[in-house]
This record gives sequence, C-alpha cells and structure tokens, in this order.
Amino acid sequence: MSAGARIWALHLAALALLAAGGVLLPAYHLTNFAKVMVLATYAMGYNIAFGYTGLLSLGHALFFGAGLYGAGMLVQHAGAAAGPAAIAGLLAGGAMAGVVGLLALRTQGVAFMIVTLMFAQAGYLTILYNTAWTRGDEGIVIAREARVLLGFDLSADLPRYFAAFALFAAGLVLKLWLVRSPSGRVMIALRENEERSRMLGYDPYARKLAALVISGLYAGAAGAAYGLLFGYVGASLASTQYSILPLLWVLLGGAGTVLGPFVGALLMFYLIDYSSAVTTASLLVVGVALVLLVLFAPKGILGTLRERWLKWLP
Amino acid sequence: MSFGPFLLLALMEGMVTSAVLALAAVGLSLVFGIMRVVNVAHGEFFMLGAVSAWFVSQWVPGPPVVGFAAALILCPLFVGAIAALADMTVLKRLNYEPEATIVATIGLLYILQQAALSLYGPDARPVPAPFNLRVQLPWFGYSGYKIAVVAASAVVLLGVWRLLAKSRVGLVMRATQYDRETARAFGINVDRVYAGVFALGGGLAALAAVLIVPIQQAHYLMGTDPLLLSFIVVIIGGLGSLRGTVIAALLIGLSDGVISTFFAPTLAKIVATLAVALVLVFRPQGLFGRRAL
Amino acid sequence: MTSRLIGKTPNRRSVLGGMAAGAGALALPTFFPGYTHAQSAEPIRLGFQLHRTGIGASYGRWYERTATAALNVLNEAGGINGRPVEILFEDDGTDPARGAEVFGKLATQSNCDLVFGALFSHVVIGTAPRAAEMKVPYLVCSEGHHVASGMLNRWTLQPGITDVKSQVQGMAPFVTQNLGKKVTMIFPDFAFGHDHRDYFTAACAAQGGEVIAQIAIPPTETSFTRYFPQIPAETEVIYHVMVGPAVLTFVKELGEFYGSGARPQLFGFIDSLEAVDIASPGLEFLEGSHFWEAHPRYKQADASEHEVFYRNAVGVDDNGASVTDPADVATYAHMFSVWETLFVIKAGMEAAGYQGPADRQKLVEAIEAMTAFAESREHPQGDKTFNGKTHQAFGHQNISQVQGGKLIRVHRTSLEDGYYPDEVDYTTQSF
Amino acid sequence: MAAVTLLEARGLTRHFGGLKAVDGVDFTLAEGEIHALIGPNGAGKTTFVSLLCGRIPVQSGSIRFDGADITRMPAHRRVRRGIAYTFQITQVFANLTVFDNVALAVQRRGGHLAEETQAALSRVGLAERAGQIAGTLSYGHQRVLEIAMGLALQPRLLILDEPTQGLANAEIETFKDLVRQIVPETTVLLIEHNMDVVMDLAQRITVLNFGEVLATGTPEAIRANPAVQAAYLGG
Repeated sequence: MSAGARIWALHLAALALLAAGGVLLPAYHLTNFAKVMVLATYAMGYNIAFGYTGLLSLGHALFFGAGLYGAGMLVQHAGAAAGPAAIAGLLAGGAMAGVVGLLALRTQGVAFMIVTLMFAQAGYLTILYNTAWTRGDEGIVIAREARVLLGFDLSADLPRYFAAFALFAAGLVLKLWLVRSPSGRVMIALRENEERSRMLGYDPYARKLAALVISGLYAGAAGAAYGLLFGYVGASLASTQYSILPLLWVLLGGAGTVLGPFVGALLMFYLIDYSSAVTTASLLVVGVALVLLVLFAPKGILGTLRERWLKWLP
Repeated sequence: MSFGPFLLLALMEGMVTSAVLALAAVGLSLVFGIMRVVNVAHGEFFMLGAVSAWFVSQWVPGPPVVGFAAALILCPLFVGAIAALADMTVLKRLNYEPEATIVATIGLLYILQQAALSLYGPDARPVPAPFNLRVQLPWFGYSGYKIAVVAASAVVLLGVWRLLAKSRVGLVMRATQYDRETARAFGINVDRVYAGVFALGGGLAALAAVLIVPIQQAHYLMGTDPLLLSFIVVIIGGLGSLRGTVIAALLIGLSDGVISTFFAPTLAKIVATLAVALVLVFRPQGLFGRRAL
Repeated sequence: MTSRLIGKTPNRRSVLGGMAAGAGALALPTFFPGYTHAQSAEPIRLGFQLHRTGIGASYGRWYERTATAALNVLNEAGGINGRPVEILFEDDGTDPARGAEVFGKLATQSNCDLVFGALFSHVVIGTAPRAAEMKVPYLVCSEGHHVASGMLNRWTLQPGITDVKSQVQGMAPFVTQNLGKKVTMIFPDFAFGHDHRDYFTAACAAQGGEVIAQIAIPPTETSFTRYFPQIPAETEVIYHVMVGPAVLTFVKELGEFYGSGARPQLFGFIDSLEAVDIASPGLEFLEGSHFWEAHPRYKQADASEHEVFYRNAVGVDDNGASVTDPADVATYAHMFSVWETLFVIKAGMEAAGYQGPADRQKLVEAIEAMTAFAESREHPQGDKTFNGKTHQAFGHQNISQVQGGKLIRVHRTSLEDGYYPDEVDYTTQSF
Repeated sequence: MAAVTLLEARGLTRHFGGLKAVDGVDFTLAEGEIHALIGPNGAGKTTFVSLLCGRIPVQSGSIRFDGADITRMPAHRRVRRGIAYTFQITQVFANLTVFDNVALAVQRRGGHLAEETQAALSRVGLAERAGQIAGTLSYGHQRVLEIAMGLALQPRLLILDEPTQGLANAEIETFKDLVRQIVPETTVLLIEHNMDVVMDLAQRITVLNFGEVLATGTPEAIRANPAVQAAYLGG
C-alpha cells in the first residue's frame, strides 16, 4: 500500500468508526461525541494555524465567538433559518480572522500571542457590553424552531450527531487534503523556517494570512454549529478560556497531526467527565493528568506515536 | 467634585494599579526573560501568596502588623519552594520545550487552584492591613495603606534591579539568559540557576500578593487577571527589560486609571485593549525591547 | 463529582428486611403505606447541578449543605409518595457548557427523574435547552428573570425564589419613601447589572423618585475608588449591587472614600456580601446602611418556628454562619430556594402521582397548577404565590439595616409589590 | 566580454547605527558570469548580497535587475524574478525530508514535482537520500542540499554565501564542477573566503573593504592590485 493510500485508509476508517458510533453509542455519549466533534473541528482549525503554520494564537475564541454570535444573532434578531445562519457564522469566523490577521501578522512569536489575545479580549468585552443584543454574560437561547436544517431537527440526538459528524468529516478530509497538498507543505515550511521560505519565493505574510483565514473559517463553522446544535450562545464561549482550550487539545493530541485535535478534545472531555466519579477534587485529576501526559508524551499522543513508530502519520 | 481633584484621584488610583501590575509582572518578566518559559501558572503563584497570607494572618497572634510582617517573609519562601519543586520535577524534565511547558503549567494551574479550593475554600477572605490610616484630603479620603503599597512596590523593584544589575547572582542569571550553553561551559550550574529563577519569579508574585491582599482579599480564582495583565505589561515593556516592565506598568496603570474615570469605562477598556494590541502591531519588540521577538 | 447522597435514607435491602431505617430515621413502615412494595421503594433520584468549582463555589457549598439538610428532613418524613429520595450532586464548574453536559449526565447516566439546583444565570440559560430536548424537568434556583421573561421553555421552572425583576421592583417604594428620591446606581456592566439598572430605574420613576446617575463598573475591575467621584453631590441614596470576589473591596473603598463624614444613604443587594462576614475589617462604615435580603441572615427577634427549624436543620447559627465554624458565613439570602424547591418537587410529584420518568410531563403540569405556598416548614422564607403561566414564584422581600454589626429587618414587602404583567404563558407551549 | 548586464547597483548604502556596513557601492553583474565577492571579515559582503536579494531594506541607492528597478521589491518577489540566495549559515528545513526541502523550491515555480525534484537531487548527489530527514544529514550534505534548493528554483542569478565553508576537499571539487555546469544559463555571485575556489571559478572579482568597493577586475588583475594586497596583508 502506498503511503498516500495508507494515510487515507486510516483517516477514512476513523470516520467510518465515528459514523458507526452514531448507531452504536448510547444517548449520553452520543451527545458528548457530537459536542467533541464540533469542538474538534474548532481545534482542527486551530491546528492549521498553530500545528502546521506555527502561528501560536491566543485569540481564536474571537473567531469561534464570531461564528457563534454570527449565527446566533442572525437567528435571534433577524429570524434567519439554520442554513443561512451557519453560512454566516462560517464567513464571520473567516472574516474576523482576516481582519485580525492583517494586523497581527505583522508581529511574530510572543508579540503575536499577545496581540491576538488582546483582540479576543476586546471582542469578549464587546459581547459583555452590548447586553441589548447579546444578553452579555448570560447569553441567549436559540429557539428550537430555528434549529432545523434540511428538515432535520438538530435538537434531536441522531440528527445532531450526524450534523456534527458531517461538519467534522468535511473538516477532516479538507484538512488532510490541505496539509498533504503543496500549499500544506509551504505552511509547514513557514513553521519550520520562515526566512528560508521567503528566500524560496514564498510570501510569508500572505501565506500565513491564508492559513489564519482557513483556521478562522473552521472556528466560525464550529462556533455556528455549536450554537445551532446545542441551542446556547453565551459570552463564556468567547472568553480567553476558549482560546486556550483548542491549544490544549491540540497539544494533547499532537500538534501538526490531522487526528490529534480530535484525540485531544475527546480525551480532555472524558477526563473531566470521569474525574468527577473519582473525587470532588476534579481539577486535581485534570491537572495531574496533564502533567503526567506531557512528561511521558511531550509531543502529544499522536505526535509521540509518530516520533516513535508511525513516521508516516500526517 | 471639580476636575482637579478628580484627576488627582484618578492618578492616585492609577499609581496603585501600576504598582500592583509592576510587582505582579516583574517575576513573570524574569522567568520569561531568562528561561524563555511561558509560565501560565504565574497567576496561581500570586494567588497562593495571597491565600497563604490569609493563613499566616490567622495563625500569628497579636496585632495585624505582626501577622503581616510574618506573611511578607514566609509566603514568598513557601511559594518559591513550590515553584522550585515544580521546576525540578516537571519543567526541567521537559527540557523547557515551549509547547510542553505550556501544557505542564496549565496542569499546574489546575492543581494549585484545586489545592486552594480544597484547603482554603471558595470564599473571598480579607486579610487585615498592617495599619488603618485614612488620609483625608480636602476633597476626598484615601487609603493610607494604598499609598504604602506604591512605596513598597518601588522598594521591591529597586531590590530586584540591584539583584540583577549589581550582584553576582544577577550576573550569573544574565549570563544564562544570554546563552545557556556558553553559561554551562563557563561552569555555571544552569539547572540550579533555572530552579532559582523560577523560585524567585514565584516568590516575587507571592510577595506582590501579600502586599496587595489587604486591599483585594484572597480568593482561589484571583490569579487569572494578574496573569493576563502581567503578560501584557511584560510584552509591552519589552522582553527581559526591567525598566521597560516598570514603565509599561506605569503607562497601562495610569492610562487605565484616567481613561476609565473620564469615559464610559467598559467602552474605554475595549478601546484601550485594542490600543495595546495596535502598539504591539506597530512596535512588536515592545516599547523598550531592543531585539525583535 | 457524583457524590451519591442518600443521607439517612434506608436502602432497599434494609427495608425489605423489615428493619428500621438507618441511624436517626424513624421506624419507616409505620409512616410509609405501601413501602413494603419493593417496586415503589425504588428511590426517587434527583440530580443536582452544583457550582462546586468556578466562580459560584461559595454558593455551591451552601447549596449542597442546604439540599442535604432538606433531603434528610424529607426522607425522615417519609420521602415522596412513600419512596425514599436520593440526590446526586454533579459539579458544573459554574460553566454553561459544562452545565448542559452535567444535565445530560444526571438525566441519562444517573437516571435522575429531574434536575434542580442551579444558581448562576448563564448556567441556567446554557442548560435549559438541554432540558427541553431531553424532556426532563429543570427546577432552577437562580433568581434570574430568564424564566419569567419567556426566554426558556416549558420544562424549566423557578418555584423556589423570586426573580430579580420582582425583587428590584419591590425595593422601590421603600427606597424612595424612606431613604431618598435621588438615587445613584452602581452596578456591574453586564447583564446582571443591567437588569438592576433597567428594572429599578423604571420602578423608581413609578414611585416618584429619580435615578440621577448610573455608574457601570466594567467586568474584571478589581478597584473601584476612581468611580466614586462620579456620584453626584446631590445624591440621596446610593444603590449598589456588585458581585464577584472583588465586592468586599468595593464596599471597603466606598467607606474609605466617604470616611466618617456625611454620606448619602446606602442601599445594596446582599449579593455583594453573601458568604462574607458583615463584621469583617473595613466594613464598619456599613453601619446604618440598608440591604435587600430575600431571607434574613441574622435570626430576627420575630423569627417563625419554621425559620428556626430550617436554620437548625441546615446548621446555621443565629449570625448566619456555620454552627461548626463562625467564620464560615452562609449564602443565606439565596440558599433557602434549594430547600423550598425540593419540597415543591415533593408536592408536585405527590399531586401528579409520580411513578417514574414516564410521569415527568405530569409533574410539570402539577407544578404549573400550583398557585400558592403557605409559610411552613417546607417554605420557611415565607408564603409565596406561584404563577403557573410564567413558571415563577413571588415571595416577600426583606430590607434590613446594619445595626450594631448585625442585619436587622426593618421592612418586609407585600407580595403585590413584586407583581408585574405576565410576559409569557408557558402552558400554551407544547412539551 | 560580451556583457549583457543582469544586475546593476548604484550608490547602494546601508548603515547600522554608526557602522557603515555598505556605503555607496556601485556594482554590475554581467549575465552568465561567475562573479566572486571577497574581502576581509566585516567588509560588508553578506550585508551587500542581502540588499541585492532583499533580505535587508536598502537605505539609499538603487538596484536594477534584468532591466527593472527592484530596489523596493520584497525579497520573495525578487526570488520569483530569478534571484536565489543560499544562506551563509545553513538553513535547510531540518524537520522535513530532503525531498520536501527541494520540492518546496520546485513547486513554487510550478515545475513537475517528483521529476524535477529528483533531478535536482541527482545533480548534487543526494538522490538516494531523498527520504531522509534533512536535519540528520551531515553538515556537508546539508550545504549541498541548500545549493540544490537554490538550483531547483532555476534562478537567473544564484547568490552563494560562503558555500564551501566546512566542506571537505573532495566535496569542494564536486561543488566547483557543479557551478561550472550551471553557467552560463545561471549567473553566479559567490562570497568566498577560500582563495583557491575563487581563483579557480571566478571570471571577475569584486573586493569589498569597510563597506566600499576596493577593486573590481579579473582574478589576475585583483591578484596584482596593491590596494587589495594591502587590505588583505596589512589589514
């Protein structure tokens, strides 16, 4: 089997497993997996910027929030249907990433982290401040009647699962194709050595901007899906925490791996979910687990696997 | 109140904010500058300082000033020891790999928060100030302790500056900052320097917290805001520049004090946040950094 | 954390063996007709969305204690429909996203019949859609206006505590008649504060008063002195409602600003000082100022027997602190809602003849059919009316004055003070 | 020499604070030639070529390349116009395969990826190592890889910054053959300390000293120039 075929086979098998999960998983885990797939889509977008292009952003909550509120506001205040709202969310995430990128990409490294953090903080405060539109910290509920896509009721378990699956699958396939394409190679080259890439004739600014916009589109789509699938649009989902979470998921799963963000998000979700069964000090379990993981798999789970055994893993 | 006193009050408040910011940021700046470690748990060291100050104030009998003095000494030592332990058991083993240290310090953040929640509880608790002096100005009253915090902050910063610029310890630190491998070649025990710097960073955060806790109360979630603000101050000031850190703290503290006094405060905060971002966009090395980041 | 709380409830085996229930319980069979029937002796399981960590943890701890105490009382008196009751606590981190997940976990993994207990509005709003999707009753204890505003759904009810719109409205007559007509409001600049701003400004005007300044404090602010000069000199009353860990700073700084000199009257919501000792250093200047309390923290001279029973059962001393630790101050003005909600659940289930999850809809309908709760052991805060259409309870509010370092009630609103026109009729909505 | 001018710099200047790294340099490069740039350490050689390829912005003066003014053109666009640069300190993509390193150059100009990449690797003798991670190559191989990346761009002008530094003698011979093969299709500008290489390869030599042009001419003329001798021997 050629390397390409092996890679596609692995990822399509993973998708097939998830599709089967829609039928096999019990109700509780069905909803959990739906959420994890939406969040993993967000994290995959983050990984395109961070894991592949080397852009350590601390402001992705702004793009996720743009998708969330882009879709949510349209439904709430303009009575839009789920389809147009989802598209609006997608575009809002991309547009926001474009605007932020135009400015923030003039900086690098730590300055880039802080600039993106500050933009996202300004966005978060704006959401809190405009209570009349957003209900600020409380957030708003998206009416069930609006949560219908192509005749499917997104508030019901199965349609929700498969809507999340469709989003995740599209994101995964697109990402796998992207990172293995020549453009993906350039993104990786920029991560590895920007100056060298420039001297091969690539425009780092434009390429990074493109990567960030793609990343923002993922975040926007995931944000819109979150609102429509789970019915809640709130400021806490656009707070700094939601900028750090995708970073954490990506690092846990393995930065610069296609499946890593999903693995990281899934692991983190169930770590929090099950830690409460062990002790009331659940934060301690999470904290210790993170420290142990990073000690024994410093490149993340898939990153460490790749380093040790599966060198072909994209 | 007429404009003059109004501005005076805004400036005084700005000074206090600046002092608090500079203190919280200076430890981060050291760790960041010398070790190149993005310590997400820095705010939790700050929180631990405040929480442990509460415990000390409960245990030490006598007037508040005695407990406060004890806390000033014990809390930084305690937190510094925890920081050194974290460095030696975790960060060192990660070889200070930037990405791994981010995850590890996020883990540390959770552990410390849970420890505080379990041992200290979820309530905000006040620690008595060492003295209660209310300075009555012709137009308004003001806390004497707040003025003392500004002075104490200046003393601490001066001490850190002397340590870095004039002492042998500082020389070793700067050598390590400049080039880790060369420092090793010159017989400097880099591991020990790193543990020491991390402990010093944590201890300074704790010291800042002990000074601040009489005006802010100890709470197990109090570490988040100082972390973000400290980062901003450190970056705006320019990496590794103590002078820059202090000036950035003054700039941000004073402008925040004045802007939010005279304009719609939340809107002002949004605008100020964007302004900080734009400063960095057009001067990414910070205001006083010499080299590009 | 799912800590299963059975309290002093008998487990099934001990009942089947004809034994008396666990320590301290009464001889059960006498009290429980039909309890010998194994099927119906299956415990009723109630999920509790607990703010154990996160910003709501101060409240969460006391909500857990109150729920535990209420559960003991409930089970000692025979449970619900003769069945013992369990409460399963699960931490939501005071986070809306986790709140919705916890709701699902309690409803499906732990097989709870319903879920109750959430306080923070964003958690309630984030969770409510899940309740409607799963068709599981969700009884909230949050005092937000979100239930009565029609924003939520048929499965979400608030029978245990008055909503903020009603509370604020009820304050206006007393404030304008006794404290002053020119009011300056200080509030946090997000939804919670904006509710106070909007409802009080309107209610104040209706009473002939005037809000002459509105000072919004940005979120994340930890120091407040710089905002005080914006208080107009002609202010007669400062209405303050701050929340979060920095509230103590707020009150202290206000004290430093005015000193012992002349100052306007102060009227605040106790939310600022929940779980905080009024006798804390720096708070001396609150002497003489007024606070809203849904439920007086300090035991009042005329406390009812029900109130005394409740206070003892939860383990709160006469000063509103834990009987085991006088420094551990309760969130007394809010936590009664957990107790009362549990007894509304009992009444609702018994009225609906609740057998199991199939009867969830009947339970909601039974609660909607309720109109009033009499002051009783089950409702120690006082009598209330319940509006089945808006799913909202309306109770008396108290205004207390700090006298000698204690909060003494000086006014109790009438129920009518808090009424406003219905904004929704949930009973017309489908399940 | 039938000199068609490929590149022409006029009055090129770049100061760093008080240091006059490059100070009013006039310079012409004829199409198809091998031109060496020599001078003592700190003479401004690397700064000068960095100005040519756009890594450092020009303070004053002008650069024309292939008839167009490129003075203000960003580096990546100069590369697209045909100026390739190999770094003084080896800068390959250490975590990517040898193949990917060269493929990045090939794909940028839209070449046939697999074939042309292999061809470029074969040319420098790295074909068998295509799958190896670049960072694991020996130093000499990394230098050669860097040159392969430059070649794969099929540039009009290839600027080599101390290409033989750290190479063994046998490798230097291979390198010299390689350079001879690529002219005259490609013009080569070479910074070099190894005088044997310079004298062997270069058709013309420019000597820089303290940021100024000391002399330009054929190898023989430079060897005979007393000012150059003074700068090298006396400096």
